[in-house]
Amino acid sequence: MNSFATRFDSHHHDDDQSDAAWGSQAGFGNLGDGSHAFNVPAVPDPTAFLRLHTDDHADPNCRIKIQHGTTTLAFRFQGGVIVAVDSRATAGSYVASGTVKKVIEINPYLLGTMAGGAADCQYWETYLGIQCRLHELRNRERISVAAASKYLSNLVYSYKGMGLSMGTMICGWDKTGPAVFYVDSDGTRLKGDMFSVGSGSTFAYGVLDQGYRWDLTDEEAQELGRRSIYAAGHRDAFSGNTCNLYHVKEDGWKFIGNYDISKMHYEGPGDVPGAPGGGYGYDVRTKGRFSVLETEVVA
Amino acid sequence: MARGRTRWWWKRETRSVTVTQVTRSLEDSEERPNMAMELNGGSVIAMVGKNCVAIASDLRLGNQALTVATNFEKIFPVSEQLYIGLCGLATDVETLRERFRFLVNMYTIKESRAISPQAFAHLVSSTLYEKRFGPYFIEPVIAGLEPITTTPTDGSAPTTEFRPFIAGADVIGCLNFAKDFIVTGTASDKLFGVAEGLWEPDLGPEDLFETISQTLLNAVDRDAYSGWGAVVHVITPDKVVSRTLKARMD
Amino acid sequence: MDHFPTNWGRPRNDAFDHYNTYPIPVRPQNNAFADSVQRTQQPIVTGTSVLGLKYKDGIMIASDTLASYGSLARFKDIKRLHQVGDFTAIGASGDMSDFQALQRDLESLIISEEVTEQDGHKLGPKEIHEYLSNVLYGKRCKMDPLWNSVIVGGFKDGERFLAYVDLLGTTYTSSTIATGYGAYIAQPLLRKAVEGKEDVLTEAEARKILEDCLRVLFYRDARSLDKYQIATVNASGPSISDSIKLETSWGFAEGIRGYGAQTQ
Amino acid sequence: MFRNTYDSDNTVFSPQGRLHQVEYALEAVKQGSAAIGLRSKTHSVLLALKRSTGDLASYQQKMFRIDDHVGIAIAGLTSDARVLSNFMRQQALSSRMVFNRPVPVNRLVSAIADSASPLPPSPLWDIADIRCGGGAEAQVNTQEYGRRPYGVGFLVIGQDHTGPHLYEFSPSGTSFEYYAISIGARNQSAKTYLEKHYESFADCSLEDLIRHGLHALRETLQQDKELTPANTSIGIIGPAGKAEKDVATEGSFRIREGDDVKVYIASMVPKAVPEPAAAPPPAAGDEDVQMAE
Amino acid sequence: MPSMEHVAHPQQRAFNPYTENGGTILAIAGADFTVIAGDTRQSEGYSIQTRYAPKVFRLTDRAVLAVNGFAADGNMFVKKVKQRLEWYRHAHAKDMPLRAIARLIQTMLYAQRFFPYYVYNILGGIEDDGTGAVYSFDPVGSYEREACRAAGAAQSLVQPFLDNQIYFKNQQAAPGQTHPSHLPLPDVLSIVIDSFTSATERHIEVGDGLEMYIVLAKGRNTQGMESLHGVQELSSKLDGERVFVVRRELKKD
Repeated sequence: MNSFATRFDSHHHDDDQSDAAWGSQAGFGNLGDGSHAFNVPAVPDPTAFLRLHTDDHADPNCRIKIQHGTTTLAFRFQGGVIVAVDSRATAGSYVASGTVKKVIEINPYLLGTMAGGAADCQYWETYLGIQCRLHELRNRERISVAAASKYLSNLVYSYKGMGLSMGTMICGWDKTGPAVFYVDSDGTRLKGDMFSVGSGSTFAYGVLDQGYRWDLTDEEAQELGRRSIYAAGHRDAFSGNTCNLYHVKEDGWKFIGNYDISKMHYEGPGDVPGAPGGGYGYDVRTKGRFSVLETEVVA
Repeated sequence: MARGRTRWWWKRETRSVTVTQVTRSLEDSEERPNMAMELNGGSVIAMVGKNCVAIASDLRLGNQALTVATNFEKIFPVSEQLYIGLCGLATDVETLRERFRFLVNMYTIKESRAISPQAFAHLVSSTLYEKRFGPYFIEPVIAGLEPITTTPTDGSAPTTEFRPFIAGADVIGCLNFAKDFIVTGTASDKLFGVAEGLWEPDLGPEDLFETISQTLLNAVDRDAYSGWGAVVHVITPDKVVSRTLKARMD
Repeated sequence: MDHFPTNWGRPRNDAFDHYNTYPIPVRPQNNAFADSVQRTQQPIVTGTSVLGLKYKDGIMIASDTLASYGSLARFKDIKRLHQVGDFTAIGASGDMSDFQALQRDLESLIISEEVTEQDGHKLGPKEIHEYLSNVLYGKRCKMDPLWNSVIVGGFKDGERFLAYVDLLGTTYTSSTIATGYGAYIAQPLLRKAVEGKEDVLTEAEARKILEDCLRVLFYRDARSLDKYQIATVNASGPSISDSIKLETSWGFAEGIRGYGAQTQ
Repeated sequence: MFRNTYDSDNTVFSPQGRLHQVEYALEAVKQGSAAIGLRSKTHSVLLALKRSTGDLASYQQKMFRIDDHVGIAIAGLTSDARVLSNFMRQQALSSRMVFNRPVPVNRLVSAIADSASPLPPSPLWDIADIRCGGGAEAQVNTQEYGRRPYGVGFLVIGQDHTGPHLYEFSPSGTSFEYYAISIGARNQSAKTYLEKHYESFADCSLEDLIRHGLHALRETLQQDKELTPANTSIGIIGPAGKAEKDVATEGSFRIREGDDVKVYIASMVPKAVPEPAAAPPPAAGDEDVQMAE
Repeated sequence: MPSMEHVAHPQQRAFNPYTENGGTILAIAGADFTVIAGDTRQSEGYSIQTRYAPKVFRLTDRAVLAVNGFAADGNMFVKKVKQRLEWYRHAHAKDMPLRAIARLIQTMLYAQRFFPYYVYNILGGIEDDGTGAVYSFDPVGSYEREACRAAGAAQSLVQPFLDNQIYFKNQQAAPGQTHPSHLPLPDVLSIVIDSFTSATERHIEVGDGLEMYIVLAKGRNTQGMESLHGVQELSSKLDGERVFVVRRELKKD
């Protein structure tokens, strides 16, 4: 019997009447001691099984539609880290939610972004939060962003080939200053200044690349993040609804705001620092000058 | 609806459907339009009111997830009080628009009168069925007012009433004459749900405009492939009011 | 990782290596046959429809007595109805070997429950159904199903009970139930004859309804037989009839193309 | 303390044919504060005296809910009681999972007493999936080396389609059904009272049954103590009584404590004659049982 | 675009452990109440198996869970959640708070990450602070607190209607006014009924019966329910949160 399968296969049912059933461990059951018990189907190829039933790309009629589609970005600059994400989740062409929180607040100094399988990201980044807290308690100092991301990377690597899907950026501020690490479910872990992940990432990169400088002011940087997510939301069918913006500084992260992407198109983000005023929309900005489509617009 | 299908649509080439493939299995013929119908996105809805009809569409032209244009109209006038919405593969929208323009012009010249909505619906149906085994990937929606002229027996002047007419068809021209509303496009299921909840009989032009607008906007907001603006045409006996709506741009 | 926008976020397919990094990560292989235990991958010797209904005094379950081997009418006097304890009868369509395994399991359950304990706590139809659905669902979770659709019926403490459970563990209760082809052919007839009349139908009427349904099934279901059994459960407990020959008449088929001998 | 050559190992009989460890375990039950059970045709009730280590401390827990239809009162080591009651809860939940039926009370009691599981094994499926393994059976602990008998006694009340029940379970692994029974410190005085009145219990109302129980419980008190809302627990199974609200129609097990028992204590008839001198009270400790030095 | 031609197909095995049993569920949270509803039809393919199979279950006096998808998975999942809540009750002598139940459901679903429960869950009820809450889950446990959510066969029909009627999406408030952030109970109930009659009209897997559970915050009176007939109370006590169920017929065709 393959040792890999035996490692994850558990004859204990997830919710056997074990100690975890007492419900006194914050719902995470036996996770505190680092042991996970996942039930794996007894088929020759569990990954193919999972794909058969959950991959709507391969088979639009697959039964279990896992939500996907996203634009997330994070970049480092002199004032810290900007993290900006959209809030749309789609299943097939259906917009399953427009209010997803794609930034996971791991602790006051660490943020993780969510792209790919929503459950994978939520679960493992919450679990990462547990481990980061344990690190603090054991070592009397906060975990570095590098160590936290390495922890997550090692963890998902041990599940490689099982069908997890997550592409995340672990962002924070530690002794070395602002830091951004890209971690995905292959086990890839990259340190860098700027990442964007998800189906709308190409559009976000386009805006980021033309506006990015290391010495951006805080306001300029926040505006760049917002503007990039707007671009992706506008052009990518699987991204949109709202933009959540975070800024990580030396004293931890701060939630800057939630911006309706359609409102940004017509009116801009409102009265916020860094915003030039006016809508971001191409047609809004060129109205009356070039557009041939000048019909009555009913608000 | 095809259940238990296990083959994958992207294994096949997209546009190699030809008349020669008459022996294709049912599975194949169902799978292929599926992709073509979602490639460019877009949705159309028509609704009946009291002495009026409305037809509305979104403005998106996409290439799968990528939004290419936000001013892609899908509804075209056929005659003064008759509109057709062509929803599906964008290249077929252009083709059929020209084809119907040609056919309606020919009809008008031959018959020396405007085509009635009824006749036009059947023209649409037969045009689509011509390509039974290699269909246009278009599900059309027709909306118009049908003039009914009655000549009273007392010798007074004939009066013309306008009866609302809407119809839809599938890709090979199976007509559906509904009494309430017709929906097509990538947001059709969402449109069905909202329209079923909001529509009621005998709406006046303004109420009909509000109802169809609310239906369309809320439905396309839950559809990844439709939206990015909307146009609404309300057809009444004496005028057609066309409005462009401010819609979500994501 | 596949970063192509429209592929983003879907379950990953590592069988194809986009970046030519060798070796491709090894996926786990659960060898289903490593433990030398054969699982039912498809049913082999099968029984067709089972019908069940509620009537005034209890419930009735009916099935024919055929076990087919593919299209071969292999065993023509197989009992597909089974008594469980003092209040319950079950009938099964699907794989007959799996059904017999179920029968053995229920037998040992009844022995340990009622013979060993002898404390007056007897299992009624509801408990048997709950137990069976746990067994069938448990086996489906092991990807090792018992390939049956089972109707469980009974009468205990003045209450009728009729329910269904299948190889996936799907369950429901209804006043008429039909499995297999019966779900398409007999169920409409049963619903028309029974729904709303559950408290009125006599035993004789109920029996007639089932016989009529079995007859229609015999006319149209090629895997059926004109021999059947009926299980009745009422206040006096379950009783399962011997095999009964179904009265059929093919006279109507004379001259109808598609029935009987072809003349042209 | 070392009383006997044969008392360190429960697998060895004494020459008198006694298992000393088991008997000591029974002593542990006697050290615990008293618990009393009574049964009528419609109700089963438990009454227990809660101890407190002092004015600064709260009162101990004497009763546990096992399921809607079963509850227990304990005397002896509370921690042992927790192990056994968790086992009973597991059995009750398993019965609901597998058969969707409340576990028969008699089988639940014999499950903790003997090694009989109320759930038979199935050859078809892995019982570990839904059912729980054993390991809590008291009788096994009296027979195997390296184990210690449970130092706790239970009164179990429950109801099923045959009506209300009352069982006693003791560390020796025995269980009996009773009309009325008492365990724990000075239970003999209570038993005397119960024996005197038990014939009338069958037709008692809930209020009368509880009053009898309180009278019996009073007999176990030390001379200067009396029953108060703070030190009295009442467990009830059966239809709602006159003073009760919010009881499910099935008459699920409920524990009445504090203000809820005032009305019952108030209904007690004062004692006519002073109580005869009782045995010296066990020293109060932080545990229900103070093990002898 | 990487070529897909070389990708190996997953093999369709003879045994498919999943099926789809249709139906639709929805939940709407108010300021101090929550309504959780589901239809009662259970179907497989084009066959209606039964006209009454509940999809909505009372967990505690302040939590109601609706499950949709594969009925056997759903029923087993509800059973397991109920057992975990019973253990919590044994250990803590109180009912589990709603937000804790939500997290519990996440971990229970995620434990089956590689052999998922094919179940869409919507949890509705009252939070510790007395507000109505709805949590919606995907089959492997990602979840979110929302004000309203539809799931199941007709989710794409119902959800945009709710966006419009509950969130007032694409609606402009009357001049000088704003949209209410929470609707009163009678409005919510009529929206729920309209949603299901609409879904029944246009979706073959929806119909037969409608079960609406209403959870009221502690101390809230039954105002707004007077006009309802056939209300059945399921609360275990009268002075805490209260649970009611109302049943209605839907079209059976």
